[in-house]
Amino acid sequence: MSSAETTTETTAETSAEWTADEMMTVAAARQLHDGTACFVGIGLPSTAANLARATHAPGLVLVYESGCIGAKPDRLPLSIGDGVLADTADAVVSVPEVFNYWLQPGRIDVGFLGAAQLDRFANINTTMVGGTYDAPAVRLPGAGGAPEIAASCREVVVVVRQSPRTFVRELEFVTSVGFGSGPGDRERWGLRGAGPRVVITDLGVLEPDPSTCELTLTSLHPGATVEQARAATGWDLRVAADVASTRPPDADELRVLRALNATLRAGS
Amino acid sequence: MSSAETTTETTAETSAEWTADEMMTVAAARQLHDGTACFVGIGLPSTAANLARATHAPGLVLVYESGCIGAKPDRLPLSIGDGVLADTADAVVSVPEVFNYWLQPGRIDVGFLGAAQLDRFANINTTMVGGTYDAPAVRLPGAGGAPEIAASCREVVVVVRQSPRTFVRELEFVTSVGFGSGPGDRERWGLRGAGPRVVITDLGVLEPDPSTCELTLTSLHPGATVEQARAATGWDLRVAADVASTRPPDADELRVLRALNATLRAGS
Amino acid sequence: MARIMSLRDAVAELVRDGDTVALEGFTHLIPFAAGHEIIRQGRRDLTLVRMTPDVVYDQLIGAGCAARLVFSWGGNPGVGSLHRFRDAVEHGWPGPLELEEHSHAGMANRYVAGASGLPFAVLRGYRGTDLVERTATIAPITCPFTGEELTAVPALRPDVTVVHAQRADRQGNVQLWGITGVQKEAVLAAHRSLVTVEELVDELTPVPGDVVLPSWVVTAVAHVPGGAHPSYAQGYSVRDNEAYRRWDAVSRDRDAFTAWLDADVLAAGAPA
Amino acid sequence: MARIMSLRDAVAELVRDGDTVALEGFTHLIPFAAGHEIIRQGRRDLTLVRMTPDVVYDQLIGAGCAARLVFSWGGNPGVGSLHRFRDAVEHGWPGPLELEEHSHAGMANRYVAGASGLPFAVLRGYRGTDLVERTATIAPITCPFTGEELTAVPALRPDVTVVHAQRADRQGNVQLWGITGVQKEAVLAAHRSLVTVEELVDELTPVPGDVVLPSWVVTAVAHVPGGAHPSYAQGYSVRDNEAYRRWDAVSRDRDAFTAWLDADVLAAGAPA
Repeated sequence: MSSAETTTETTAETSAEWTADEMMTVAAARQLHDGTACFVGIGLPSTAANLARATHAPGLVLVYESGCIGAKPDRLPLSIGDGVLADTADAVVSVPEVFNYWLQPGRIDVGFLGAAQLDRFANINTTMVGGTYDAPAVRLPGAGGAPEIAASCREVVVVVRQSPRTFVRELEFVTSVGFGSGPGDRERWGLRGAGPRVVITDLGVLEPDPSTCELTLTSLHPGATVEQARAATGWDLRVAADVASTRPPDADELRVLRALNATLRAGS
Repeated sequence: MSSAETTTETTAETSAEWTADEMMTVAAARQLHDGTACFVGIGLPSTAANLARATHAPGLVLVYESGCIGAKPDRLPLSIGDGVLADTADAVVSVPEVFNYWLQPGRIDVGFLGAAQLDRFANINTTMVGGTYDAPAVRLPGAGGAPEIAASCREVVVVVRQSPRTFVRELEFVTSVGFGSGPGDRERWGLRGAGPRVVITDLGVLEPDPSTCELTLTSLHPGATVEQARAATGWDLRVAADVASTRPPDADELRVLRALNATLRAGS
Repeated sequence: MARIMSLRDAVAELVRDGDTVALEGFTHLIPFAAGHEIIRQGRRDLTLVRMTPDVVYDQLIGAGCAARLVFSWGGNPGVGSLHRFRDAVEHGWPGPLELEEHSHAGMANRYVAGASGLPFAVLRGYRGTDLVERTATIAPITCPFTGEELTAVPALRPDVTVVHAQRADRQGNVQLWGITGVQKEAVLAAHRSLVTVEELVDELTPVPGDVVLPSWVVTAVAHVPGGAHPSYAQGYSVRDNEAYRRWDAVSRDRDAFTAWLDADVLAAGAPA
Repeated sequence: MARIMSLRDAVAELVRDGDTVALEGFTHLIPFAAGHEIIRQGRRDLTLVRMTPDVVYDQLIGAGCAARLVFSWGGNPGVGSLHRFRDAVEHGWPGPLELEEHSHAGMANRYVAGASGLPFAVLRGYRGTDLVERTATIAPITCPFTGEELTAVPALRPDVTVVHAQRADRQGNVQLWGITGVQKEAVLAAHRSLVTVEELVDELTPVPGDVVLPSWVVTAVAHVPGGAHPSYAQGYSVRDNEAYRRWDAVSRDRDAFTAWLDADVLAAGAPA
């Protein structure tokens, strides 16, 4: 299970025509290009990947850490090990194999990660918050597949709600590496993927600055403001000179997304 | 393919009722106990293992390095990768898996090895004879699975024709380890199996001395003499105080063995 | 060769106080019934090993069976937190729980090393994370050919591994299919193993994607139909997602948990 | 995604002079037709990699394609010697052949490391043998947890791996079954890959024990029925043991070999 799940308990804010979760999911889905391979965690990443496959990227290859390679579910899987993934996969391999033969060599184009905390260099904490490691205020699920997804996928997409609680100045625990403390750290540690290419929040889209690796707000979702984004960030947020406006979910994206989510509810 | 194959080109001597090859095969088969697991190379080891399974050891588990675990062929396989092995196996696994998960941890009770040359400590050469490594007089097939079979099986049975050409004072190349240069070497190298328990030749049976590890003639096949064995050995052969006489092949063993060999000829 | 035993007898013989115990199954084929029997038999001081200590380990931890947990992701998949796990880590209830924390890739490779008879495994992993400092069983290792620095993790060798499978034959050969996770490695890495199965059959018919564990590498097989519930056994049952959701409420509260434990596990008794 | 190509075009594009080339298949599914096409296209200075360089590499070596051989067992299975291999090593005909010699366990693990994106693999192997001194790609390595000394071997990363499989679909997804050897690892370890298949089908039906290589990890698929002969493709053909025996006589003599090469390979031309 990817640590993306750690964010699923919060309820999404809603707008008139779509919810913030829907906007995030649609924006995430748009990051996935046809014919690429995507390492998928359950929750929002799985929804986004299946939305992409059902809309603009029919040839998207979904790889689940349960060992299902090329899964083509006709409904949203309810867990990373849902039978529908095994039934529709090109191949079902062991868990050691999916990590060693498929993730580790850098065969996977895009990895999706969530975060309980994220810092300005897109490093991620999904381990613990508050107190000490041995006696934390909140014990989170831990690493799962995330450290190696963050290290080995050719690039990473992070999906996380933006708030001073999640966008923090300093992580309490570095579970998965974004850019460490800046340029050169990934190379120094031998992490072969390029790292986070984009962070998608409920307010907008952030991208690492090409020279400093620091996350920079590059797009705002409809209705969100730079001030909101700054207020939801625990550090002095960099904002691009020309902040774009995220294209709202179109009718087709919303229809397919809602149909997918309906299969999830039907399965419960 | 096990290096046992390197000995199959020589023609066997014959006696009135059975051939030397038949005596060797029967003696080798008797080393295999019911309910144990045996790592089998093609040629004489495979014949012996299938003879054992068809006579006194119906529960013998045959493991072939092609990945066939628990093969139950109803005829002699013609190669290590014969389809009959996959068709009748409990499981067919990859070649890396058979070496890593099955052989290396010491799960296999008995490994069979042949030899082009063998020394007094049952070290084995199947690499080259004469000249130099870079320009050998005779280039042999090489290691195959033998070094790790010799290292990891709980015990090893070596089957080799006895002659001054094969039983040599010093190996030209150590391909697989018996007892190195004597007690303690296996432990020093971290080889976890007990090493060769018995060497079966066309003349008799040799066993390592419990204190020196040096091969000692402990049994003579019917018709063979100590003098013959000494003459066929390139070092001063140790002979047990009470050399036993190998029980000749019985009618049942010969009948089953010949039926098995007939399947081999029928398959050509 | 594996012995066919009752679940009660098998747990009594194979799982001992203080043991390192791995119950594996990646969402699919989780051996819940065996976990409950371990609780019923009152095992203590266990080191529990599992990549994804989900509801089954939440139950064992809450019941006080565990002293240590070796793991890589502790959540209720698709639902949220494991509240008994959190209560143990955050508040030491019902007792302290020592953690040995890895990533999935690390845990999978630790089982591979165990199954392979090697003392350690090598992977590209952990570097740059705080796990490196926090977890003693993570160490750097240098490639002798390229000089590149990678990460080593030690083999896992559980005293006993427990898995659930679709079926076994009467000789104790085991067959599982669908998502088979790390179960083969976990069984081969262990000193002893127990497999609960949906069905005992005369002969195992090959199935695409199946994993067969020959009888001679399995210690005991117990016939426990439904033994994976609320997880599932592909071809026999579907995942009871509602039970996973219900667990959230049961496990949030110590009293509700204790009542569940009394009624659903202790009073229920072992399967026939 | 894999492209469906003719064998001639695929070899022309994927196999280049000086390449490190692995043709794998453990007795079963040996890509003989692709080997013959490599000979016909006159490739030179190849480093040939293969656990069991049997008749197919005897042919490539005799035809003068190879400068180096990386291997673990060079014989004609069940028959005897590989005479072209021996002639090259013993007498340098048709040219010298440099050897890099391993054991099966070492070669298998070298492919595993290649497939895993690791620079090396660790095994219990080689210790006490003369291979340790003879082969530069064998090195000691110490367990950082136990201090135990084991053996490391570097990853194999062929420029191109060629295998034969039972079938592929029209998208280039490949399926093989029976004894599948080290083929998955050899394909995943390679920079490029070519799979010859018995059959191109609309849809791959699952088969027990099958290995599926998704189209996106394969470079090219060529439809070459009988492309494994005299090896075999389980479900499609049986091994031509007589051809292996006949090879012994053909290959013993340079002239007989050259005549065979002219008639059976060069004059024959590529499969349609």
